Amino acid sequence: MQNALFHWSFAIPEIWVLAMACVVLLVDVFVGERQRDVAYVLSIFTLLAAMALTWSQMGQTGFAFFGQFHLDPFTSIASFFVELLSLLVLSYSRKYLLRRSLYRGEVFVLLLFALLGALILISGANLLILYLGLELLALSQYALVAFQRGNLRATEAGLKYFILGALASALLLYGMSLLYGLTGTLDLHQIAIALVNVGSANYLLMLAVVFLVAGIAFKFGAAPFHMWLPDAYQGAPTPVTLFMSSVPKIAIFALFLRILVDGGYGSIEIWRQLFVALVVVSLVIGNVVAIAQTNLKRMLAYSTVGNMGFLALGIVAGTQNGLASAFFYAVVYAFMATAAFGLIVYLSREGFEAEEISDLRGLVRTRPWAAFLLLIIMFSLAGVPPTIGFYAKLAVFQALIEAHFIWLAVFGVLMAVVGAFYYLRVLKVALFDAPAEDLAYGADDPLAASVLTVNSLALLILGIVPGALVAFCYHALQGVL
Amino acid sequence: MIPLSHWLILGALLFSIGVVGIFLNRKNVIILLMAIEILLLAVNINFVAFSRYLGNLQGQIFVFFVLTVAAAEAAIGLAILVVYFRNRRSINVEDIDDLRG
Amino acid sequence: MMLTTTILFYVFSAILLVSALLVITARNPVYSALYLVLAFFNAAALFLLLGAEFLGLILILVYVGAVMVLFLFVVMMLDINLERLKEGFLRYLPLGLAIAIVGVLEMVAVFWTAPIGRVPAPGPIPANADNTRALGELLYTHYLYPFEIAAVILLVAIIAAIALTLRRRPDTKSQAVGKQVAVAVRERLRMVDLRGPKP
Amino acid sequence: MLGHYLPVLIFLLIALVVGIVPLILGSKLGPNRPDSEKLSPYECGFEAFEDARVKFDVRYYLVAILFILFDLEIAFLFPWAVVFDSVGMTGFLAMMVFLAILVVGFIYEWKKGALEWE
Amino acid sequence: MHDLVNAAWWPPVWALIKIIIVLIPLLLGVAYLTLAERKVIGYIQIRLGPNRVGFRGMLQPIADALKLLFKEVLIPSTANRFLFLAAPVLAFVPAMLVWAAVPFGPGVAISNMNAGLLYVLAIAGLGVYGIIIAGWASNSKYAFLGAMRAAAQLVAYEIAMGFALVGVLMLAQTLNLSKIVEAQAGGGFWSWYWLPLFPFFLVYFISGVAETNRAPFDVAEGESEIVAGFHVEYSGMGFALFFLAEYANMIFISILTTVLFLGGWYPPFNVAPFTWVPGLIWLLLKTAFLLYVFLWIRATFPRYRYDQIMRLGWKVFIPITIAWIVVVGIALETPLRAILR
Repeated sequence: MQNALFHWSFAIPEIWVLAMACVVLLVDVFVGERQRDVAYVLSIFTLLAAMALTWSQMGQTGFAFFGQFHLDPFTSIASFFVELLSLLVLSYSRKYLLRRSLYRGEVFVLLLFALLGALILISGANLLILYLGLELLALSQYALVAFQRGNLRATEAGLKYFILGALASALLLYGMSLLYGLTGTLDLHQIAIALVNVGSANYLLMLAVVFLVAGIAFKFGAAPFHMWLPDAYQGAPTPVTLFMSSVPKIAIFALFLRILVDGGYGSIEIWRQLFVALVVVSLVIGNVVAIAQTNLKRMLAYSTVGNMGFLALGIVAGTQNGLASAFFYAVVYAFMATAAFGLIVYLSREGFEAEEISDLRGLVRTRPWAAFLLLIIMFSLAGVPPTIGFYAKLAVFQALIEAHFIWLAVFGVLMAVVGAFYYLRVLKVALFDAPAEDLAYGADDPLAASVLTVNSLALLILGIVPGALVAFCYHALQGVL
Repeated sequence: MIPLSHWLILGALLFSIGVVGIFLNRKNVIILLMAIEILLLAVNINFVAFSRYLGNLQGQIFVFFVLTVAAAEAAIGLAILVVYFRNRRSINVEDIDDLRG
Repeated sequence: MMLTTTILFYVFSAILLVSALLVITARNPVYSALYLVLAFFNAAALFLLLGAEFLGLILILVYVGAVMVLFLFVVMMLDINLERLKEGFLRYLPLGLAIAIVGVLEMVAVFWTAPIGRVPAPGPIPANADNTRALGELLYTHYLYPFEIAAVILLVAIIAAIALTLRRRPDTKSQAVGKQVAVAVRERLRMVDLRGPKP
Repeated sequence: MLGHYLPVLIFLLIALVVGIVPLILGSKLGPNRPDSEKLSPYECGFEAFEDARVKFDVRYYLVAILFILFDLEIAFLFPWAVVFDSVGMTGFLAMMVFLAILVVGFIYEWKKGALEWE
Repeated sequence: MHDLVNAAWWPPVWALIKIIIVLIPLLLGVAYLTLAERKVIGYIQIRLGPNRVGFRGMLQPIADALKLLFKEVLIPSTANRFLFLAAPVLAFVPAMLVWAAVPFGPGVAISNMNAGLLYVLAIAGLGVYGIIIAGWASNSKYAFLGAMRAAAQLVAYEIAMGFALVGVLMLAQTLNLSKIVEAQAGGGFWSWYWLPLFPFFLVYFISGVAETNRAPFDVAEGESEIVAGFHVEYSGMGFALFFLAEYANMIFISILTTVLFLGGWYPPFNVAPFTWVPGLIWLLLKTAFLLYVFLWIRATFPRYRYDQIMRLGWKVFIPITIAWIVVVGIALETPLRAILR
């Protein structure tokens, strides 16, 4: 009994985030209104320290808590990225939250708990843990989306997100129940062992995998399970959208990896076909419907749908390289989305959200530097060469071709070209349209400005020298099969 | 004695009722929340039945956590519903279309 | 006993399915909530048939005793205009029902034919089986990690519920016992020297 | 184990009968002379001037929500208390951590004034 | 005899017999509790109480019951008929069902179930449905307000009750009510749980008073403000059922307190004259004493204000019980456990 507990030190980053979230909550309640900065600074410190703790665990591997907690390279690397992304989210949004009286301790605490959920999900080695991590992540997000409780749009978005999110959890759970029935265990590694004897021609396994994939696709926001995504993205306060578009993408990838690769790799022939269908629908819907959007947040939501399609291409490949490229894609996408929504946060001010595409008219005249960063971000999202976005797509396509899915790769390239159109349209508005006189962007937010600069330039610089990041991400998936 | 398949069919029927309730319900948001409870009930029946027929307790442990999480989820869901309703003064599903796409 | 169990299974299952169906079709949401209560009761009875005594009782304690009370509170206090019901419902009915029926038939077929469906029925539950104890011995040792995560989820729910719904109205009065008890003589009583002008 | 719940089922049926029969008897035996005054809802002698389903304080929801969450705590505490001896120090510490996390929530409630009634 | 016990029809019949043996005295007890209440409060207030019907008023409850039976059953015109009639039944049924687990001697109960205490807590929590449905179905402002208040109050004290029970479980290590009593056997009244669990004992009993909506926690029916609470609109048998449920719950809370904290059927002293008296008598005596306390409290204390009730439940009882759970837990992990067990 003691032995299995003794590895609790593997979970130090999680324990740290939990303890500090409680501290932030209490400090905020006791220090009160006047000194919100205390809670904010504490949260930033929590994230920095969590990154350090995670980094210090790099290279360790093993199980803790009776095999329910799995520390492997993927755990450390993915945890590091979600912590970094949460840090970015917090740094971007201070002014935004202040200006809308959302600068409250609960927001930071819920953010930390959502992060904790993601961390639990990433390291989960048991169906039960994955479910609980997922729900912790999701419940915190529901609350965050609806946090502007006087705002009809935000509460409506929260409600929609909640209902479809709960439906997705139920689908996932149903799949889990069948998987449990089939294998008699909740432990993913024992499931993997049990599935060897089952074989992928088992109808019950097929049914289980269908439900699991549907649940995962829902949470990813892959079409046709994306209905919640545009509404939730548009309705939520932009910093929350920022969070939703980054951290959960990596966390849900981890969910996929744990259930269907760690546990259910024996059923790859089943889920691969399902993901092919998801890829096709997502790429079409994401890239085509995005063209029709006038709202930038909504457009980026559809862009998420499309990007999840690209990510799923790596999953379809299903090989070591394919999964690694999918993870790489998830990480790169998360940083691109952070930069894109970060820009919206940065440009907004009280009473002006800077979320319509037309709000960016002539940005190059009024804010040349922001326009330059926008250029990088949009190029990266579109997958234009010197940026990291290009390499992410390239990696996925390479893995796909290696796995002999030529036609799918061709289709993907085609949709990438279609997708490039609407990103470039945003650039056209920002660079060539005449600025509107009545537009005044938010100002004096040096923190967000510098973070945005670093974030966006990183997209460019990492694109020029992608080696380290690629190696890092590929290392995460080492030995996963 | 009842074969396991009967339990699974019961779960499947209940689950479908829940799904139908979510997709066909255009009346009232609160019934959507109830349909979600039905879905989770179906899942729980599956788990408990498997737990009994496989003779291990893991399924029951899972159900206990599902019950816990689902109750917390219902609490948050109803809280969001209440604030939404305060903003809207009506909880008709067809009214939820401010965000369209 | 065997026969009784079998009969009870079909009776409870039938009531469960019918009440679930009524939940999603009832016109008045108060009735929906009450049908859901009925459904939970039958599910609890089914759990008992499966030997999950603890879960059956928890289902009644938490779901019937607490969650559905909240549902009823919300349904009863939010004024729902009943006239607008039903419209739009029929529009989606044929397509949705068709998909649902196909899906259900497929699932039923799978379960009907799956080898696992014919798993030998376990023996009767021993009369002195202590389900609660068995679960407890697992829960607080082997499953202590999920157990702590559950605490975090409850904490998140508390924070979310309060942050979302609680509105402090400045004009309400409430008693501050601490202040009342801690009151000092000096705050309430002022000794005034009322010495009049000297005669 | 099922043998223990059979009496409960029978008791349920009997209690329903014992509850319903007097109601029926009462309506058969008692007089039945309705008039509109008698059947109008009580309102201190006034005409009822608005529908009874008025909006209520959001506090009631909050209490019900908190009730659910505390009920779940009880659901976790019960089996713990029953197996207190056999789970040893591990189980004890596990529950102390659990309670500590929830006490944080309780302090939060308290300081936020969620437990105040006017 | 052996064949008889094994016959398929025997368990249900035996259950039926046990149910009747419990149910009839219970209903009679409820009837005479109302008389006792009026008598006791009468004497406390230096009055005689009912003394006209039968010897010293002994037939008064029968007369009351007959009167209620012949009263008109009014259904308000705006009410929801079905739910209006169902509500009293919904209040009555759980008040009866909880008795299934109550032990009257070692292993002697309608159902000597393993999870008895959990069962009791779960079923007792259902009483709230009768109240809210009555309040809603009446479609009357006072009824609804009263119902909401009563429900919120019930809910707050149910938590405190649940926490208080945890202490008993920690010492007894079983949910079986009969075994809980047996765990208190031994050295007379100081081996009963009221002593080590004194805070729980108080919290449990006071919460019991609040749970049954009795004075001084009866704001939900506070005659002076919201007339009679959730059952304003009820008359005749509908009212009688609510009444029955309330009094049956009072007796139930008393007997459960006896079982959990006052050693059930064990005599207070383990010496000769006390051990001659049968256990059932001790159980009933202790229960009767607690019932007397119920009445005594009603006659003594002024009504609490609603905010005070909620504060007592949430801000006093819950912290106390949580703290005491930790205290008992720590004590059990140290050598002190020898004293507690």
